[in-house]
Parts: sequence; C-alpha cells; structure tokens
Amino acid sequence: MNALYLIAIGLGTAFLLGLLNEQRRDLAYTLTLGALTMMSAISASWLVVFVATGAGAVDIFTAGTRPPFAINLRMGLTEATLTLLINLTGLFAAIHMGEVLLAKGRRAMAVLLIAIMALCGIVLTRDIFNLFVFFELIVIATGGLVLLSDDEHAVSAGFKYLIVSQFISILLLIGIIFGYHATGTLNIDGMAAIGAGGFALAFFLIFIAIVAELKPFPANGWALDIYESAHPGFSAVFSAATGSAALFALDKILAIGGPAWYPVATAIGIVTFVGANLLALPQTNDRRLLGYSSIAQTGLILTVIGQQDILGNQYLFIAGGLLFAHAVAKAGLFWLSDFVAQRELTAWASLKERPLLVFAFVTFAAMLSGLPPFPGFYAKWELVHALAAADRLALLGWILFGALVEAGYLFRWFGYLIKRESDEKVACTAPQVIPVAAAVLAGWALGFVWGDLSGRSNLLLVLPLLFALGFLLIEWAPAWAKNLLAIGGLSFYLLQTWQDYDPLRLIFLVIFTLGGAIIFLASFHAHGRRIGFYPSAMLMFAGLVLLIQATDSFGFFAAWELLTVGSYFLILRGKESEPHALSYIVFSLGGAFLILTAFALANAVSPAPTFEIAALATLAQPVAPWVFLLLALGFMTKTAAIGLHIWLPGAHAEAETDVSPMVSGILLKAGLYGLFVLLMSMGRQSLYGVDLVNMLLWIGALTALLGNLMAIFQEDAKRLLAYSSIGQMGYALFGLALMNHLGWLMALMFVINHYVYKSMLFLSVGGVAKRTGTRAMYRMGGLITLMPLSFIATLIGIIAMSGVPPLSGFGGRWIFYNAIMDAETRLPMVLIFLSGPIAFLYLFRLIHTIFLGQLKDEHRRIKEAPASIVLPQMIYVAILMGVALFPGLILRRVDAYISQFLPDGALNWDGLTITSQYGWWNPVAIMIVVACIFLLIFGWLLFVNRKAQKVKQFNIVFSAERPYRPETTHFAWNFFAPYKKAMGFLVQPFVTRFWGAVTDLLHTAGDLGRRLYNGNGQIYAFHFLAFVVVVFAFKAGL
Amino acid sequence: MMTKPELMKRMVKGPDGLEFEVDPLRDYYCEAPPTVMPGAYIQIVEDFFNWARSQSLWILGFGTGCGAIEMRPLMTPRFDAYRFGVAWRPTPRQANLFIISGYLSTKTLKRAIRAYEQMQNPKYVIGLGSCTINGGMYWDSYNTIKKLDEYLPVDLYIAGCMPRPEALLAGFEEMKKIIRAGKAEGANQYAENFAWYKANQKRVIHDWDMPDYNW
Amino acid sequence: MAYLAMATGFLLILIGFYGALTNRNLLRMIVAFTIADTGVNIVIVAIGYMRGRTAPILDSTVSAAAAVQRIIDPVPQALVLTAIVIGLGVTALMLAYAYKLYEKKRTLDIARFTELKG
Amino acid sequence: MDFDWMKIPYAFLTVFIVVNYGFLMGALIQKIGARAGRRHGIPIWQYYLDVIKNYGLRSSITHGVMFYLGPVFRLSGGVGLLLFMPVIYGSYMFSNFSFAGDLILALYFVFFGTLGMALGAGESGHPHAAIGVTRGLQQVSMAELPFAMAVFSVALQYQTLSMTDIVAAQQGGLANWTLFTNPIAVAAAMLAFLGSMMRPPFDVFIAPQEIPIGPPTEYHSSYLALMQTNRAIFPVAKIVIYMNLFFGGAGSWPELFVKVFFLYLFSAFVGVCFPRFRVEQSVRFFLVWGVPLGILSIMVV
Repeated sequence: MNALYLIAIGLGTAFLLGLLNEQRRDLAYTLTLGALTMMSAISASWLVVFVATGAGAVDIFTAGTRPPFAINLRMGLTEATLTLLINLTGLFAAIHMGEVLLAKGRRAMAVLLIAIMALCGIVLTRDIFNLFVFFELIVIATGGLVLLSDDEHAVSAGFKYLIVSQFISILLLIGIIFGYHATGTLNIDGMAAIGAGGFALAFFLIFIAIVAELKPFPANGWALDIYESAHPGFSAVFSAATGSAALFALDKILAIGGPAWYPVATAIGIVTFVGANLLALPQTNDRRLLGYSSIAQTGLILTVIGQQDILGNQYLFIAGGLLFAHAVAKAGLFWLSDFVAQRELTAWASLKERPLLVFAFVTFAAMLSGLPPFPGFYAKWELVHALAAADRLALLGWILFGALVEAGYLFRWFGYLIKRESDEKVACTAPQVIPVAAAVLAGWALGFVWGDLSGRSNLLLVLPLLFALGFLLIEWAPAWAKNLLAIGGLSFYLLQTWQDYDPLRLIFLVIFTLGGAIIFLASFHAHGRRIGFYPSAMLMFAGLVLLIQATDSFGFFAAWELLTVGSYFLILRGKESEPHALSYIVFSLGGAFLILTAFALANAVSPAPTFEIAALATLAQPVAPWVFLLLALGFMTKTAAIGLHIWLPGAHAEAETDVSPMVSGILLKAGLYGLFVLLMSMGRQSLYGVDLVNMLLWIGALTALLGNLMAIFQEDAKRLLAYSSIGQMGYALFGLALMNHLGWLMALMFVINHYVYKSMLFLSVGGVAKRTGTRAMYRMGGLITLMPLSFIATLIGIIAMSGVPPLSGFGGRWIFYNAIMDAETRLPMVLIFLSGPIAFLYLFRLIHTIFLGQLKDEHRRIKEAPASIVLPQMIYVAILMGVALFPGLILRRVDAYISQFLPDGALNWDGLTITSQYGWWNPVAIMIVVACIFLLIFGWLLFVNRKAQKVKQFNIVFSAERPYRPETTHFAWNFFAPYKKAMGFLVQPFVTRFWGAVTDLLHTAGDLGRRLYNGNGQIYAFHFLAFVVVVFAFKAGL
Repeated sequence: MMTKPELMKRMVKGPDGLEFEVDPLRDYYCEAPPTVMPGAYIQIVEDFFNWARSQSLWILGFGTGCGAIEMRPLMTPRFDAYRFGVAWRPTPRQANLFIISGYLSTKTLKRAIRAYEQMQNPKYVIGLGSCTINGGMYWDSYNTIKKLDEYLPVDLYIAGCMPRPEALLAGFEEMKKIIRAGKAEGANQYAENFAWYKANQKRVIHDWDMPDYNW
Repeated sequence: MAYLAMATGFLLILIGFYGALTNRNLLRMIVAFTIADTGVNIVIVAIGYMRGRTAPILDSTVSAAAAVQRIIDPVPQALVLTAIVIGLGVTALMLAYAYKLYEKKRTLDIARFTELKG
Repeated sequence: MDFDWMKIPYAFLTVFIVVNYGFLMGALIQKIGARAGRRHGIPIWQYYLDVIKNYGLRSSITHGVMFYLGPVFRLSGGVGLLLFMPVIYGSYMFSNFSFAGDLILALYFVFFGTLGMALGAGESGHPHAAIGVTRGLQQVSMAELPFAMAVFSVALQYQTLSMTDIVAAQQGGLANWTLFTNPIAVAAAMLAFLGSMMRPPFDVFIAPQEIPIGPPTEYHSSYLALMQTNRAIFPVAKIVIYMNLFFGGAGSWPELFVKVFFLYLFSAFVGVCFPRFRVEQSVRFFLVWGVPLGILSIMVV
C-alpha cells in the first residue's frame, strides 16, 4: 500500500465525517476507529516488509516529478515504526476517549483524525515547508483537542500554547524562506547536500523552532499547563505521538545542520533532562509530574540525537529504545490517570485493589527508569558504554544523575500507590482499560524485541527470570501452593547447576537457593493468596542466581538490577516500609549506576563486544583504580557500609516476618559476592597514592564498630538486628580487605554464619512480634515459658553470633585472629577488637528484654510462634550445630580454592584439629569437653538441689516490699544508659543528616525552579524568546 | 478490704484479641505453704552441717529498731565480728540469721515477716533488747509488737536496752552453741504451726494483701 | 530600493513581537500577532524579488520559453499563500479562545489566567 | 594433639588443687584487705565453711530453667577456662585439654560463664539483677579492649597464638618476661586486669551497697555455693592467662601459687585504695588510659 494513503485516509475520513449529519455519532465514531485501524495496518504492513526483506527506504513522489520541484515522502524502517507508534497511540486514544468524542460530536473526531494524519505527515515528509504546514496543523488540532478536557483551566492552557506556537511559526517561516533563498530548494535532502554553511542564521531559526516543539527546559511552561489540564487521552497523544514526531523531525533537520550543531542539541537536551527531572521532584499533581517526566525523557532523547556522531550504528537502537519506552510508558500512565479521581499523587492509592492496574503501573515505571527487561535498560547500557568510550564522562554523569532523580520520584509515587489509603473507588469502563492493557503488552513485547536486537543475552529468554515471571500468571493460586512451587524451583535449580561452580561461588549459590528455600518454609504461615509476594521474591532470587552465573559485565549488571528491583518490591510489602523502601531503591540504583559507569570505563579501555568480569584483572593503569573505586562503592551500597547504610535499618525492620530474613540474610551477600569478585580479579589498587584496599579495610572496621554501637541503643528488636547486620557486614568487608588467605576465609565463614544466625534471629523475633503484636522490646518480657522454641533458637543464635566457643561464631573469630597476625596495617584492628564485645551487649539486650524478665499481663495467654516459622529456626539450629562441629565440610574445599589467589597461610584440615601457622582449633574436642563439664556440674547441682520450690514472677526480694506491676519491674527501656553517656558521641546521626541535607537541597532547587512558571502566557512567550537568544549566544560562543 | 487497684482481678485483652481474667494474687505469687524440711538422714552429717552453719552465720542487713546501730561497730576494727565467721548479706535469700534489733511496729512487722519467709531453711531469729521480749518501754503502745515470739520463732534473746557490741558477740557465741546442739529448728517450727503464727500475724496486720507464705 | 519591502516586513514583525509581549489585553495580542504574520508574509514575498523582472504570470506578454529570464522566482509566492491561510486559521482559533476566556472570567487581561503554575 | 583417657583424672586433680588454692588465697587476700582497715579479718578457712553451709542448706527456690542453669554455666565457664589452658608449663599432667584450642579459645571462653550468668540473672525477673548485668557487661566490654590489644601485640611479638610457645619464649630468667620485653602491652593488660577482677574501683555491679549485689541477687543456697566455687576457680584461671602471657608462666605449682597470689594482690591493693567508679566513668577511664596504651603497644612491637 502506498504510504500516501496514510495521509489520504486521515484527511478523507475527516472530510467524510463533515458530511454526516449530527445525530449519527456512533457511525462517525466507528468510521474514525476504522480509519485509524487502516492507517495502523498500513504502517504495520510496511514495517513487516522492511523487517522481513531488510530493504532500504522507499521514496514516494507526489505530483509526478522528482524533488526539488515536488514534495516527496520517504517510508523507511524508522518512519514505519514511528508512524505505527503514532497511529496506534491515536487509535487507542480514540478508544479511550470514546464517550468524550461521542459527547462532543463528529467535529472532535475529525480534529483527532487531522492530528494523527499531520503527525504521520511530519514523519514521512522530506520537504521542509511541508513540515511547517504539518506542524501548524498540529498546532490547530492541539488547540481544538485540548478543549476536550473537563478541566476549565484547559482553555487558558490552550491559549498559552497558541501564543508560543505563533512565535515558533514566525521563526520557522523566516528560517525556511531564507534557507530556500540560500539553497534554492525546499527539500531537506537537497539542503543537507548543500550544508548549512551558507545560511547559518536561517538554519538556526529552523533548528530553534523545531527544538521549541520539543518543549526545551526553560521555555516549556505552556507544555506543562497542557499536560496538567488536557484530557489524559489527548495528553497521551501529545506526549507520545507529538513528542516522537517532533524528535524525528529534528533528527531530519540536523542532517542539514551537520555535526556542528550536535553540541547545541546535546546541551539543550541534557539541560532539559536534568532540569525537568529536578523540577518534577516537588510536584504533587500527577499529570503535571507526568508532563515534567515526558519533557525530561524527550530531553534525554534529544541528548542522544546530539550524540549520534559517537553512537554510530547503535544510534537508532538507543534512540529507538528510549523513545519507545518513553512513548508507551507515558501513554499508559496518562491513560491510567483517567481512572483516578483526585489529582494528588497519593490519590492513586485507589488503584490498589486492582492488581492488574498495579502491575501496569509497575511496568510503566520500570520502563521509564530503564530497569531490565525493558528496552530502556539495553538502550541505557549501550548509551553509557558509547559515552564512556568517547570519554564524555561529565555528560554521562549528568545523565545518570537525572535518571536517578527520575527513578526516585517514580518509585516514591509507586510507594504512595501501594502504601497510602484512599477511599475513592476506581471508575474504569472496558474501553478505558483496553489501551492500558495494550500499552502493557506493547511494553513487554518491546522488551523482548530490544533484547533480541541488543546482541547480548535477551533477558526475557533467561530461565530463572521466566520462572519468576511465571509466578505472575499463577497469582490466583493459594499461597501454600505457590510456596511449594518456589521451594521446588529453588532446590531444583541448585540440583541442576551445582556441579559447574567453583567452591566459592558454590557457597553463595547454596545460600541463595537452599537458604531461600528454607526461609520460604516460614512463608507457609501466611494465608490467602499473598498477591505480589511470590513474583517479587522469585525476581530477587532470579537476580541473585543470575549474579552468580554471570561471567560478562552485562549479565552481572542485569542480574544486579533484577535483584534490586525484586528486593524493593519485597521490602515495600511491610506495613510502614514506604519511606525506607524508597531510600533503599534510590541507594541501590545509585550503586547500580556506579557499577554501570565502572563497567563502561573498563569496557572503554579494553574494547571488546562483551566485557568479561575476569578481564578486570588486566585493566590498564590509569583507569583501573577508578573502576575499582566505583565498583567498590557500588557494592558497598548493597552491604550498607557506613555512610551508605541509612536505608538498611528501616528496610529490614519494617519488612514482613519472612521477608526480613530473606533481605538481611541473603540479599546482603550479593554485595559481598560483588566485593569478592572485585578483589579476586583486581587485587590491590591505589589512587593518587591512597591504597584503596587499605581504605576498604578502614571502612570495614568503622562499619563494624559503628554498626554494632548503634545496635545497642535501639528499642525496636528488628532495628537492633538490622544494625547488627551492618556491623557483621563491616566484619566481613574487613576480612575481605585484609587481602590474605585467612582474611577471605573469615569473610566466607561470616557469610555462612551470618546467613544462618541472622535469618534465625529475624524469624524468631518476627514470630514473637507476630504473637505480641509489637516490636518494641520494652513492651515484651518473660516469654521464655510461653515461647520456649523461639527462646532456644534465639539463645543458640546469640551464642553463635557473639563468638562464644562451643558454637561456630568462635570459628570466625579464630580465623580472624590468625588473619590479622600477618596483615600489614595494624590500626584498624583496634576498632574490630572493640566491636567484638559490643556485639555481646546488644545480643544480651535482645534476649533479656524479650524472653527473660517480667511477663506482661496481656501476654499471659500467648501461644508459641506459628509452626511454619519455628520449623526453619530448628533447621538453622541443626545447621549451626553441624557447622560448629565440622566446619571443615564446607571450608575445606573453599580453603583450597582461595589458595589459588592467595597461596600463603592456608590452614590444614587433617584430623579433627584445624591448625594454622600460629595456633590450632579443635571444634569437636571443645564441644565434648564443654558438654562433659556442663553435664557433670549440672548433675552435681541436681543432686544437691533436688527440691527447689517453683515460684512465680513477683516472688523476688524487692527490699521486703511487693513489686507494683510487671510493667514497672521489667528493666528494658534505655537498657545501656551509662554506655550512651560515655560512647554516645560516636552514634550521632551525622550520615542521616548529610543525606537528608542532600535530598532537601534537591527539593528546594526544584521548588525554586518551579517558581519560574508563574502561569502567565506572556511571560512564557518571553521565556521562549530569551531561550532563543541564549541558545544563539551559546552557538555563537561554541 | 482489697482496695489497691494493682491487686484487683481484671479482664485483659491479649494481642490476638483473646479476653481472659488476670488475678494478681494467683498469677504473680506462688501460694504453696511452707513445708517442714528434715535434716540429713545420718546424724553425723547433720551435726557436721550444723557445725558448718554455726561457723558461717550470715546476718540479714535488716535493722528494725535502735539496736541496729549496735551491729555497725561489729564491722569495725575494735569488735570485728568477721573473725567469728559472721557476715552481713543484703538479701534475705542468702541470709541465715535474722536479728530483730529493737521495737517492731506493726508496719515493720509486715516487712519483717516477708523478709523472714524469703530466707532459706534452716534460719534463726535473735531478738535484741527487752522490746522484743515484752514490748519493753513501748509496752502500752498501740502499734508495736509486744511479744515477738507470737509472730516469729525466736531462737535467742539478748537482753539489754540495747546490748553493747560485746554482748552481741557473746550472743553470737551462744547462738552457735544452740545451732551446734541442733536445737535451732525455728524454720520447721514455723512450718509446723504455720496457721497459728499466721493467725497471730493477721490479728495485728490488717491489710495482709499477699499470699500467706511469701516465697 | 529592492530591500525596502524586506525591511518593512521585518519592521512589521518587530512591531508585532513588541505588541504581543507588552500588551496584556488578549485582543491586542492577537492583533499584534496578525501584524507579525503579515510582516512574515511580506518578507516571504520579498525574498523572491529580482531586480528588473516581472510577475510570474505566463500570458501573452511572457511566453513559457522566455519565462526563465523574464519572471521573478514563483516559489515563495506559492508558499506565502499557504502561510496566509495558516495564519488566518491560527488567528481564528485564538479569537475563539479569547472569547471563551472572556466568557469564563469576564476579563481579557492575560495576567488573570494564571491558575496553572509551578 | 591426641586425647588419652589419663587426662581426665589429671584434670580433676588440677581443679581440686586450684579450688583449694582459690579458697585459701581468697580468704588470705580478704584478710589482708581487712588488715589494711586494721581489722583482724576472716579466718583463712572461712570460704570452706561458707561453701559447705550453702551446699548444706535445705530449701531453695527456682524461677525457671534458665535461672537453674545460670550457676551451672558460670561454674563450667570457670572450670572450662582453667582446663583449656596449659596451667603448668612443660608438664603433660597439667596441660589438661589445651590441645582443644589455643590462646583465642581461652580469651573467648571467658564470655561463656558471663553469658550464662547473665541469662540466669535475667530469668530471675529481678530488675536489680538485670541492671547489675548490664553494668557488668558495659564495664567488661570496655575493659576487654586494652586486653585484646595487649594480647595481639604479644602474639605479634612472639609470632604465635599458642600459650605454651609464648611461655617457652619467656623462660630463662627474669629479663625474658614479657613484662620487660614488651612493658607497654603489660601495662595495658594490667589495666584491663583491674577492670575484669570485680574489685573496686570497678565493682559497681556487684557491690552490696549499690543495687543489692547485682546479678546474684536472687541466687542462694546451692546456686550460691556453685558461684562461690567459681569465685575461687575463675580468678585463678584468669590470672593464669596473665601469668602465662606476661609473667613467664609457671614451671611448678609453688611458682604458680606465688605468682598468682601477687597478681591477685595487685588488684586487691588497688581495690583497697580507690573509691568505686560509676559505669560511664570506668568506660571513659579505659577509653582515655587503656586504649592509647593498647594502640601504643601494637604499634611498638
């Protein structure tokens, strides 16, 4: 079918509608839909032809003669995809705005058809004046369609739009006519052949006019007002379709201007991207926020267009990925906004009871922030690599900063949607849902297509991810069935793949899969269907498993982002976990971006299509320390080293009973695994004379000390355990940074031990919190008789964690002492020595305030924690005993494996005694001796003290008085007051205040920037003209 | 008679919504009566234990009347009771000897009984001065205890309107002889006629808001 | 002399810009825009002018063969026709908007329509 | 490091000797303290009598399982610490179970008794016990720091973690003792020694006048007896560590008795002269004096 029919059908149907009389509205509506489907079919057919045959672009001549004497249209692969996007958006917008169109009558339908036809025209035409005509058609059509909205401010918004578009059209016209005067042709290709040298000023006017159509940052007040007030159906068209058409038009124009104009485009693009995102932060109106976000995305694509000189053949892939991700997501979000009554972001909570709509929102948010497996992710990967290769690091930094801010406000919005309360009901009819569903399907399809096009592993074909997404399909099944499936899946995966891993990775794999399966046992306590839990949990586990499997940087990074997203959704399920989940995702994504930059830098220095992780070892010197620094920072956001730790307490404490152990026991190990890989491959690095590994040593020691110290003063049991996780991770980081054989063995011992006892403690505290309804320790007490199993689990947990001999914690400490014997630097050891006994303090606080002391009245009839929560704890007790008696089973092979990297100082494991260079340790002997002594003395006490009278809680020597009430005689509040007086200065919340100041700075910057738009159309016009002058000065100065 | 709110029976709602009744006296305190504790089976072992008990007399630091000031010099270099194996323990759990050093008002009696009942069998009581024998100079006071023996099984009285430290030391020697003789079974005597003792006590103490025997 | 038309065109554009930016009254702004539009049209037509040539009408005086030497460049004149029509369309739309704005707030001062901001 | 059954009677012998020595030396030290106050002081055999009396008491109460096991943990901590160390240098008879672990085992086994005692005291439900335990933990945790650093510097100095090797390195005359070869570490260790010996100025958590005797408030009769036997063994065991590390170990029992006595006397002397610290004062004391000494000792060796 000739591409001209696209325009012919649009125009023809519009006039045909004019002929119909007023009453036959539904006929007119079906005609409109028919026309739009025909146009989409045409572009789809062209797309199929191009994809199948891979033929070149086809020119369509009008008026029978070749240019420059007639207008010609071109239909290439990009034009076909763009017109398909535009027509589909138009079709779905028409479906979405069904009643409004029927109410307003056939003229509105005609205007909509004209708008879509004009957009196709912009994409197809190769003639510049024709481009101007189509742009003006868009202006008029937008003027008309804005009035469809029921918001009475739409009229003023429309008028502001018309004012600015008048200016634009004037500049464009002058530019075109002088361009014609200089080149003698109106055909873009003709002009491009001659080059803009001759008519620089005229080309500037054309260029700035089309850039203005893209709503550049300072001069886009008018666009925001339209987004805020127009009907969401139309806003979807305005942002997705008009945006993409204008971007493609600019791309065509830039061909005339040539590379000289690329920096200008980049500058405008990056300013728009960062500026719009910053101003979006303080927004509360949802559609205005979407307006800012679409402006930001258009700015990003403009930057990409500005960088096409260095992107080479990846250019279309990246620009296309970002464009389609933006268009589909933005259209979808606008259509979703039609279901919500109020315009505040928190009002979106009404969507909560429709899981499908929540899934749609998640898809769109993930597409916008460029998370796997959507096209934005592949595009961002290629873009960052290209920029790093061309050494444009400042631009790279700004893009990632802008992307982080955008992810921040999008996930904040998602937090409102899931966590806030709204009594509104979701009013959505069938025709309104169809476009959203189509957008979701399009999003996932695009993810699949871009995965294939990327040349790297297509994420949607990766088995673990498919398994996780499979859970989406069986959301209707009861929770226990899904739980069984999850456990089965994890253990099956372990059985399948455990052979082809070296011992080190095998330990991590076992912790991720088998460990996850054991914690899933605890998930049997939940009833009902638990919507959303299993997909996110399996997403996290898929990410973790892929992380271990990844050998190249792309696989590693994709896995890292997958597990971050999965764990974010898991943490968000907690009752008050919204702010903490947000800080978690922002920190993790910030860390992920650091890792992305590091891999990009590494790939830039040693160019290879897929950058192997092992290749990190052979990096050239000038870049290696930087890569090491960035990777270390990225991994430390995940192990919550001091300074990057403020997300952890909230995230782990507010998560659900069985999510806390998953996140704390397993997820932190991903960061450790990263550090293992980093140190294994890159070894010692120094930057400006500072030995980075030494710095890691200090950070590890400081984290161990401060983590444990902060844990002491917590009143909330789970927060105490969360801070203690920070401390333990500090220990492990310290062990790693020692860079000697035993240091790594200690870190590994910590990885195992920490997983076992932290999951056990979180489960037992979770069980107690479930029964007593509170997590504040001073409100519990005396539960030892009512919850004996939980007590035993906690007791074994704290004995193991404090390193007291018979149990496995002591093994970790023993290896630690041997490791530091031959370490070079000695001062950090001081901090570690102190954090040992401090761990002892908060462990006693945990067990005393919950299980010992006085039993409160309301807890007298409490039952033991649910069986499904107690069972994993008992398994952990068994494992702890096993590891305590025979550590060699696990560590022997790993010891041999580590000696490949750090040969000296290996332990020898023959017999039951483990001997090192300095000392020996015989766990079995210790256990037997301690047990014998204990039993002997216990027997002796039993013999001597047979007839002890069992007394109750108030039979205590209270200086001959009667204790008043259990609450007043249970010592638990402010447990270590003297310690706070003496060591309190170490735990002032400097880091929290620092990060708070950073976020406040961004918010106030956003607020100041917002004042720029005072709502006056004339001022907006003045902004535009000032913008033109500034850009001209910038171009002249360049 | 039970007016104190914290001791009243009350309905309490558990965190899982289960309503149940909490009776402080039954739930907070052990209500078992005291039992007679026989000595070791073989007399020699009992004699040996009695000898050991006499050599390490741990006095409960509970000064009830003006006599308590007499006990302080025993800790000073001049009289030094430590030479005789006598020591002071702050808690009744670890004390064996309870010295009622002077007049006992009914209020103090209630606390003295609680402290006495928290001591472990075998335990001994020494009364100082005449106030414990017959009320002494407070013989007609409305709120003092006239005859200590009705309320607590007393093993030894040391006369003197407050006996001097030397008298106390002599008293301790006397007490040791009684213990070694095996006749210091005040705890068992208290257990055997517990009802009688408790009745006397309740006649004087009107708000006995505790179980009968206070472990 | 030949550039007089071009100069007047640009002058009109500047007047139009000045009028649009300083007047707060909606109608005055629309009038200013139309002035700017006419200015642009004049410039477009003036571009095609060549000294000593006649209008591009092929009739008895100008034969098709000799046209290339005799007539001025016809393309800008073709373009100006479309530009005028579009200018008309946009101005009509702006007037309709102005009417609806007046109907809503009984005022034509653009500074009063600043509900959408921030 | 094989294990033969003959070690068990030897272990009982060691424990028997140390218990008796502990009682006698404890009473002697208390008598010396009394004589400092010009009092005649308790008879030397008084501890025996107290223990027998406490074992002989007829009645006792129990607050629960953990309360019952508290003293058992405490005593097995003391006995275990003693038996995990080579008490007499060079004698197979008295090296007991030191084949099971080296210096680190001894260091960390100290916490075993403390943990059990803390849990037992907690179960008693008495607020004084809980407050006493927290005060004790806070002081001991800070006192451990200089000691850990001193041990680290000694280990670095002799390049080994095995106690027998450290003692072996110090044989041959006074000049080879760590006291003279690494005085700063010994200074830091002795400060820490004061902190962990439950004597004034660092005994706020068990002092009778403060909160009636802290953790053991609710313990009595046979529980208290177990704790008293531990009170005899544990200080001796702890001092044996100091003796082995810093003062040349003991070739024979008499040498051990003399050295342990003088070390024990050192803490008693300081105890008699100084008033009692509050907890935050003692924490600051160790931070200001103990830690710099410890750091110096690590840097110097």
